[in-house]
Amino acid sequence: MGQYHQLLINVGEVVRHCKPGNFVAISVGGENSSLILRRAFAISRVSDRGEYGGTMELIVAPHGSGSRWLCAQEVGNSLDIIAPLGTPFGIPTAPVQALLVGGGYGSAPLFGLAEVLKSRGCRVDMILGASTVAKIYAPIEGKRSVNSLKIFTEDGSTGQMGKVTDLIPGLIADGQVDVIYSCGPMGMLSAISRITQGTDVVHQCAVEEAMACGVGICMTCVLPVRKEDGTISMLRSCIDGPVMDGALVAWELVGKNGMTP
Amino acid sequence: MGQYHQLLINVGEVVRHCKPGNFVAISVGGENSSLILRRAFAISRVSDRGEYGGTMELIVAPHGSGSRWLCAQEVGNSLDIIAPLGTPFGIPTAPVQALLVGGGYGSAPLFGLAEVLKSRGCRVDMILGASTVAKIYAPIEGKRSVNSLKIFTEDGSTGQMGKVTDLIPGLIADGQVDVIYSCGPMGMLSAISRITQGTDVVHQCAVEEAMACGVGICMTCVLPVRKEDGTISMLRSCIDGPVMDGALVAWELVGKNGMTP
Amino acid sequence: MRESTFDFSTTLGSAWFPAPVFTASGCASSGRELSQFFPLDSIGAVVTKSVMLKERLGRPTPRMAETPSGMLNSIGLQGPGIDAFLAKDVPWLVENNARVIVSIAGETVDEYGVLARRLRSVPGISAVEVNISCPNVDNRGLVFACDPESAKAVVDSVRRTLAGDLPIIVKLSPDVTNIAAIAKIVVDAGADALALINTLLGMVINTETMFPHLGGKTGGLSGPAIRPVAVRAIYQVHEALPTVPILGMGGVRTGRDAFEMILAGASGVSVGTASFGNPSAVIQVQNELETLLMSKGFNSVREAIGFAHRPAPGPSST
Amino acid sequence: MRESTFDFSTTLGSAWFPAPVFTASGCASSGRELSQFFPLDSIGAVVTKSVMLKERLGRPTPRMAETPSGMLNSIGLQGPGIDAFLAKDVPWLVENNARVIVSIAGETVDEYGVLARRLRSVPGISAVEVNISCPNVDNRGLVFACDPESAKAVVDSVRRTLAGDLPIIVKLSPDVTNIAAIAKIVVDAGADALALINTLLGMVINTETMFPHLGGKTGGLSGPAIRPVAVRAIYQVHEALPTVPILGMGGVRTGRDAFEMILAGASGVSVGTASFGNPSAVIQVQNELETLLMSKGFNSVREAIGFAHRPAPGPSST
Ligand SMILES: Cc1cc2nc3c(=O)[nH]c(=O)nc-3n(C[C@H](O)[C@H](O)[C@H](O)COP(=O)(O)OP(=O)(O)OC[C@H]3O[C@@H](n4cnc5c(N)ncnc54)[C@H](O)[C@@H]3O)c2cc1C
Ligand SMILES: Cc1cc2nc3c(=O)[nH]c(=O)nc-3n(C[C@H](O)[C@H](O)[C@H](O)COP(=O)(O)OP(=O)(O)OC[C@H]3O[C@@H](n4cnc5c(N)ncnc54)[C@H](O)[C@@H]3O)c2cc1C
Ligand SMILES: Cc1cc2nc3c(=O)[nH]c(=O)nc-3n(C[C@H](O)[C@H](O)[C@H](O)COP(=O)(O)O)c2cc1C
Ligand SMILES: Cc1cc2nc3c(=O)[nH]c(=O)nc-3n(C[C@H](O)[C@H](O)[C@H](O)COP(=O)(O)O)c2cc1C
Ligand code: FES
Ligand code: FES
Repeated sequence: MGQYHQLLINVGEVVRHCKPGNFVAISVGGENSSLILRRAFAISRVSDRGEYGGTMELIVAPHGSGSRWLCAQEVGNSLDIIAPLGTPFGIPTAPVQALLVGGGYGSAPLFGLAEVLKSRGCRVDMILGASTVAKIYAPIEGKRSVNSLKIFTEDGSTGQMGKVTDLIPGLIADGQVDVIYSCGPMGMLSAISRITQGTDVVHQCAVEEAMACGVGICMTCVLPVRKEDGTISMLRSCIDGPVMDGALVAWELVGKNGMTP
Repeated sequence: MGQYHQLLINVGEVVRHCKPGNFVAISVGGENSSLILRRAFAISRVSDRGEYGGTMELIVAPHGSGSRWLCAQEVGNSLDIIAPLGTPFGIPTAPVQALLVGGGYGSAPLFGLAEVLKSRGCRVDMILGASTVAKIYAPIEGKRSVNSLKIFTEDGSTGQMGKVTDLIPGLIADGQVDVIYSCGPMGMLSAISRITQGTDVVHQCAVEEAMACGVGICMTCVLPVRKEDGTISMLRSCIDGPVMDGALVAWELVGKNGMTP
Repeated sequence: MRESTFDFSTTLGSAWFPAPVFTASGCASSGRELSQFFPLDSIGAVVTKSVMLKERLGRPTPRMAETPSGMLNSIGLQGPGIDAFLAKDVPWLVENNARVIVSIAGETVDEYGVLARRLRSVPGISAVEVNISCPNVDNRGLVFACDPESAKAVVDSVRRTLAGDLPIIVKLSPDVTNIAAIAKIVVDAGADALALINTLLGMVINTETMFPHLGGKTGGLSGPAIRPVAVRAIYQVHEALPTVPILGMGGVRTGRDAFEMILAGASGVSVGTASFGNPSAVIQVQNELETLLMSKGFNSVREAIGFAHRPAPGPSST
Repeated sequence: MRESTFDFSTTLGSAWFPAPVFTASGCASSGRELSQFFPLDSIGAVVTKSVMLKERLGRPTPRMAETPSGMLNSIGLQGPGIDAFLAKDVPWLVENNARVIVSIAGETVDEYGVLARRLRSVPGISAVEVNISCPNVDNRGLVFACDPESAKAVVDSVRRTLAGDLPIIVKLSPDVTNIAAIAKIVVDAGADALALINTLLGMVINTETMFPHLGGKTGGLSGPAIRPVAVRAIYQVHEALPTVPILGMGGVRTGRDAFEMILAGASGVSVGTASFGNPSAVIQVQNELETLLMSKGFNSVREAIGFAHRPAPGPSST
């Protein structure tokens, strides 16, 4: 798994409601924890064929206190978890040519998505990237659900040296892409949006803003999104996202002062 | 164990420095704990014959967040512990008639003390008390180290109905007591001090004030103690105690406003 | 569980509530989202996010930073503006039988008056919470709650407009030298009740970027970390103004915490940040509080309000 | 670990310290107890518990209450009085090669002057910390740090007495509406440096007894819970008075926390409450801070002081 931990969680019936792009929110640190906020994790895959009913897979990068605590949990421990949350990826009603682009652990939800798209008759190409090989998440069995898989690392430690975005303009120009599904760092998502701008390609991106509540009540997780009349709304990425239309996100305004509606 | 949990902790060489009346300070709640202060526990017994070298026994009442966390730890978990701390019971150089009085988990350190006193040729009588049977701590093997053991409960659920202090005046009058060693609630300790007042009986009591640091740097754990000239000092029960001379503690001033030196 | 003899209701000025636990402004959005977790009519009231005259996008992200047992937020009063709010949010809450306390925030004294006027004739509102203490608005120099004169002016303006139609709850900031003095000033100006406390001004520096972490640089500190400050503020203000009802808040996470605030002098308790970690926190706190009050032998919330101020028992021994 | 090119020293006014991490007043007693855990001469300095003119027994117990990620204390300045302190504690520290900052607290303006006079000719003292912000002394009405006039009077009095012999560090309370304004006043009155922050006034009510838990009713809140308030205060004061050295404190537990305060504008950092949970905290924080500063490429503490105030980078894209 490189730098990532794979968590299998028994959630029972809940798996039936989980769609690719949904996420979960987990309490961390135990009963007397000083970490008062939940941590959000994309649902990587679900299965309802587990020994005890439905199970859910998360891919966790041990980063700070919360994720490290989670990765240190032992088999059999119980977790306080709210699932599923958020707006999932939109699934086309007719077969399309889908390009799935993932950065770092952002590829986690893409394999479940790939399975669904394949079952709808879509062609599914995948490009994954990270700074280095240890940060690539690409499970062997995942490759079965895609038509092609290309890997990029910035240091060239595996796959091609470069960025996931290097190939995309060419693929679009060749008419090989109808929809891009992306998940990864904000810089990657905005770069893809720039590439798709002016093309017919739809860009569904799963964003990652810091979330205090995950259920829509705190307004910390907002992104500037353009309305039809060109004015800006701040939409909550926890309920109006995490999957958003990349063409509507006002990437140049993220984290900028002095916005007006 | 009634309401108490018995904790066996592997501490290695440290046991050699542990004397009856010493205590330990343990971090609770784990790495991201919101409980920032250590919890103090009297050392009940030590043994250097354990499988892995020295072990220490604590008797813990699951009361609030910290003690409950401690009681929920599983075998093999490691603890962050400072030991030994505090001034232990004074051991007489010549054989004396010792009366050991314990309230609730306060009896924990008395059994180790009894063994030491016996080995010095002392006669050791013990009186234990609590509100009810579940709050009596009196391990079977402990009885071997005392000449007599009497138990009192306020509700009469085991032993005699009444308080530990009921018998003491009679024993003193009969000349059966040279030194009283006590450990338990402050009310019990001050009652014993009132009984010994005006007699020749020495009263060594192990007090329990809320402690923030346990090592003498915070001044939260103080008790008013009379100096030779009759004026009051506020002594730290963590380093000048927990064992103090009951005759010198100004019990009537504990928790009172407007004290002057 | 609730016995017929136990009175769980409370009042803030002329407003009556069947139970004393509320949401906190800005921690329940407009109520709808929490209704997935418990029925809104089962709690005391929904206090809505402070609404301003115009639509507002608020501060840039990051808008939050977790801190030990707390968090900072710098939302900057993002919201739809009073018109959209009254058209959409209030009717929905009323339909769902929620008691509604509308929190208002203005950039000028006049704006508070204008906002109050809009509320006068709206059906289904129980009270107005006047947020004069938000430390996130752009002109930090003008935090109304930190300046006695402006605090008074705002309350005057709202009071004149509402003229007794709705009880006025004025929400104070703990970031002042003497909160009891400010409390007295706003009560003299016509506040019917006080809400204590808003967030404390704080900052986290991101040690990676070595810049302030929040888009707004400073943010408001909330959560269990600030509870001792909130309890102190409630206790001090209740001591100074024992007849003025207080809506207490700041770090409440359990029934015990709510009980602590009532003992200190609160007539009701708002649950804010705790809902982020546990979306059922409000109803859980309310249930635990009810059990606790009954187990302590109180026959009503009223009996427990300010109970910690009773004279201490005399010395037991001489 | 320390490379010859890295300068870990710092200054507060004219006082020089080989390292920038200190104990916090009242959290190290007089130093002796901590010396079992690390050599006192290895840290920046020992700041002693605020000493008063006369011996003082302090507040009744309970004197502490744990709170989420923090604690309340109401010690009430228990101490031996200046004479016993100078006879016993200072010589011991000097013998053990510790740098010493003596913290003083008075009940009146004159008392501060008298205390300062006693310190003038004592060998081995690096600086005086003037604690004008203790919220525990009996006359709460007269917390010097909360009243600009009295704060100024105290500093005037100490300044006149010391006349430049020892740097004066004035310790401020966060319980004020505008800490930068108070800072400016005490600096104008002659403070060479500022210590930020003292504890926040708080209260816990014991829900068993239903009375305030502490013997002194209110207490001072310290520990990680208050760190965001401390960082904000340091940032604000450094912004207003960039040339005035600041000794930062409030919830520091790791090297990262100390680094955060230095980025905000502190020249040195005191570790208080963290020592209660971990008696080696001061030296651990110091070691972690050194590693962190070097790993970030700083060549000295000096370079990092106030680094978070540098202009933000321009927009990367157009
Ligand atoms: C919708 C969504 C999906 C996510 N999916 C995954 C996933 O599949 N795998 C995974 O490893 N992580 C994922 N994350 C990030 C994860 O929620 C945590 O932020 C991350 O694990 C760091 O938390 P920590 O406690 O270890 O670090 P800390 O640094 O201690 O976190 C402190 C606080 O900052 C927030 N924070 C820190 N970094 C980020 C970040 N990059 N994005 C958002 N918030 C942040 C945390 O939530 C927390 O509140 C996702 C986040 C979101 C919002
Ligand atoms: C010298 C000494 C010896 C002790 N020995 C034992 C022992 O052998 N067995 C045992 O079960 N307990 C013992 N205690 C009490 C123990 O330290 C804890 O206070 C108790 O376990 C409650 O902690 P908590 O976290 O569960 O409760 P909480 O109520 O969550 O504790 C909150 C805070 O209050 C303090 N506190 C609460 N109750 C007490 C009390 N009665 N005395 C002192 N401080 C208190 C705690 O230390 C903590 O800081 C001893 C205390 C001292 C000072
Ligand atoms: C994310 C967030 C947004 C808030 N927005 C508002 C607001 O709009 N108006 C207001 O009066 N208080 C606002 N507050 C303050 C809360 O209502 C409450 O006073 C404070 O958070 C303390 O309570 P708590 O610790 O239970 O959250 C907000 C708090 C948070 C955490
Ligand atoms: C038990 C205790 C005693 C204190 N005594 C003093 C004191 O005598 N003088 C003083 O200026 N500050 C005193 N303080 C405040 C600390 O020096 C420090 O400013 C504050 O606790 C914040 O830092 P911390 O969170 O690291 O403890 C005391 C703090 C505690 C916890
Ligand atoms: S995380 Fe709270 S609104 Fe999105
Ligand atoms: S517990 Fe800190 S001095 Fe005794």
